[in-house]
Amino acid sequence: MAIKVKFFASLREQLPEGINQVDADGIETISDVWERATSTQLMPSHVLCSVNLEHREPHESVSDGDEVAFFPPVTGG
Amino acid sequence: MAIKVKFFASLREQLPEGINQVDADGIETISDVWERATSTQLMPSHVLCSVNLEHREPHESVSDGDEVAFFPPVTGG
Amino acid sequence: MSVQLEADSFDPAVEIARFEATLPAGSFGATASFVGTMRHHNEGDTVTAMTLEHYPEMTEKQLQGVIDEAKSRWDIIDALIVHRVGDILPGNPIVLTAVCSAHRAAAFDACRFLMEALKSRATFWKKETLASGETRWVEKNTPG
Amino acid sequence: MSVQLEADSFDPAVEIARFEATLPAGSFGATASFVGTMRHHNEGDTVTAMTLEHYPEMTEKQLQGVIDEAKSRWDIIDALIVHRVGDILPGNPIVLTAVCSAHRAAAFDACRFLMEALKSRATFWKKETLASGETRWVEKNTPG
Repeated sequence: MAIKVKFFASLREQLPEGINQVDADGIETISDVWERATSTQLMPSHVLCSVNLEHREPHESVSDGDEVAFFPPVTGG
Repeated sequence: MAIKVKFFASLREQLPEGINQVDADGIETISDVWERATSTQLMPSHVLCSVNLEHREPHESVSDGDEVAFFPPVTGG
Repeated sequence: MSVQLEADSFDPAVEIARFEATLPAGSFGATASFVGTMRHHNEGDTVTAMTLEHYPEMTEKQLQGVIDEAKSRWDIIDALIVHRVGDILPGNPIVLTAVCSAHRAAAFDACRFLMEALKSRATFWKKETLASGETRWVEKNTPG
Repeated sequence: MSVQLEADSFDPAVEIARFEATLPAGSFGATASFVGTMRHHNEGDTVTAMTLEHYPEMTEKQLQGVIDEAKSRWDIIDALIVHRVGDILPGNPIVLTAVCSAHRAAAFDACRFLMEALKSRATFWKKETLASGETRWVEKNTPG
């Protein structure tokens, strides 16, 4: 019963290492994942997120087994 | 006292060979050059023209020593 | 249609030639392409190196989606996206987008769409090393 | 800035590389390019060969003017136009336009402008040879 969590770029550097999953128990939205994974820091508004490789909004729901990722605005190309 | 005349592409093929200049005497416009060079055929409306390498309209004037060219719509690129 | 993520430097000319070679000669009349190259200056500072981080599975999926969308919106024959990841130096190509079509309007439109969509959706992040040795994450892409 | 009229087949990749090599490495971030290639079909007919006639002095002057206009309208570093003349075969490149700039919008805009301006102003004419052996002058370019 776990949700996989990934942080990228500046977020990965700013946040404590090693949090790559959270317990799915009591988790409903992407914001909940953020709060559990970062020990209750509020999710900053510029942070983007995805569920299972698709862009999603923080209020959208997640399920056990999902992969949730958090990252700053993309800067490729 | 002459105006140099050039024809390109389909015009060059359709018109008698060898007319590469006309007498400037009595010539005022590009249309006059066309009529003299082609022995009074009226200049078809799709024909484009230039004077000294610049696009021009048939009613525009020409002078002794000018190079006048006639050609169909361009199809490069 | 193809998406390539390259860990090593690539030559856009070679990639375009390889891409075109997959199509029958004489079948396309137009090839539009764009190459983004690392500059030695950004935001007024000298930049000596750059690292491109990405989210591999998502990047590939997003870019494939971008190509699919281009193919559904324009009458194109094929499209290519090549993007560097890892450590790169000024003058190195970062990204290549290329589109082949029968006529030029579709190639131009789709090639530009690929770049704009890639810039806004694909999960890449640039970290610059400045002349001082300091590093910084690029925070925002320039608008297209 | 450069205009090249080529009597023999040219390789767009070689021309772009040569063009970029004239600019300091790392000085440009964007290269947009377009290649027009002879197709083996046009207007529903099989085309086996093509001859490109032009008005040499005027072509060169017009293309130079087109490049000057692009440089005055967009913030670009440099631009290149290469165009074939003479006899060509399906699959051969006919035209290359390329633009280098700091950022992508100017490169895309200027590259497309070069092609559209060239198509409407530059004094080239195409004569096609069909599979039947018959020849015909192309009467009109496709709109861009």
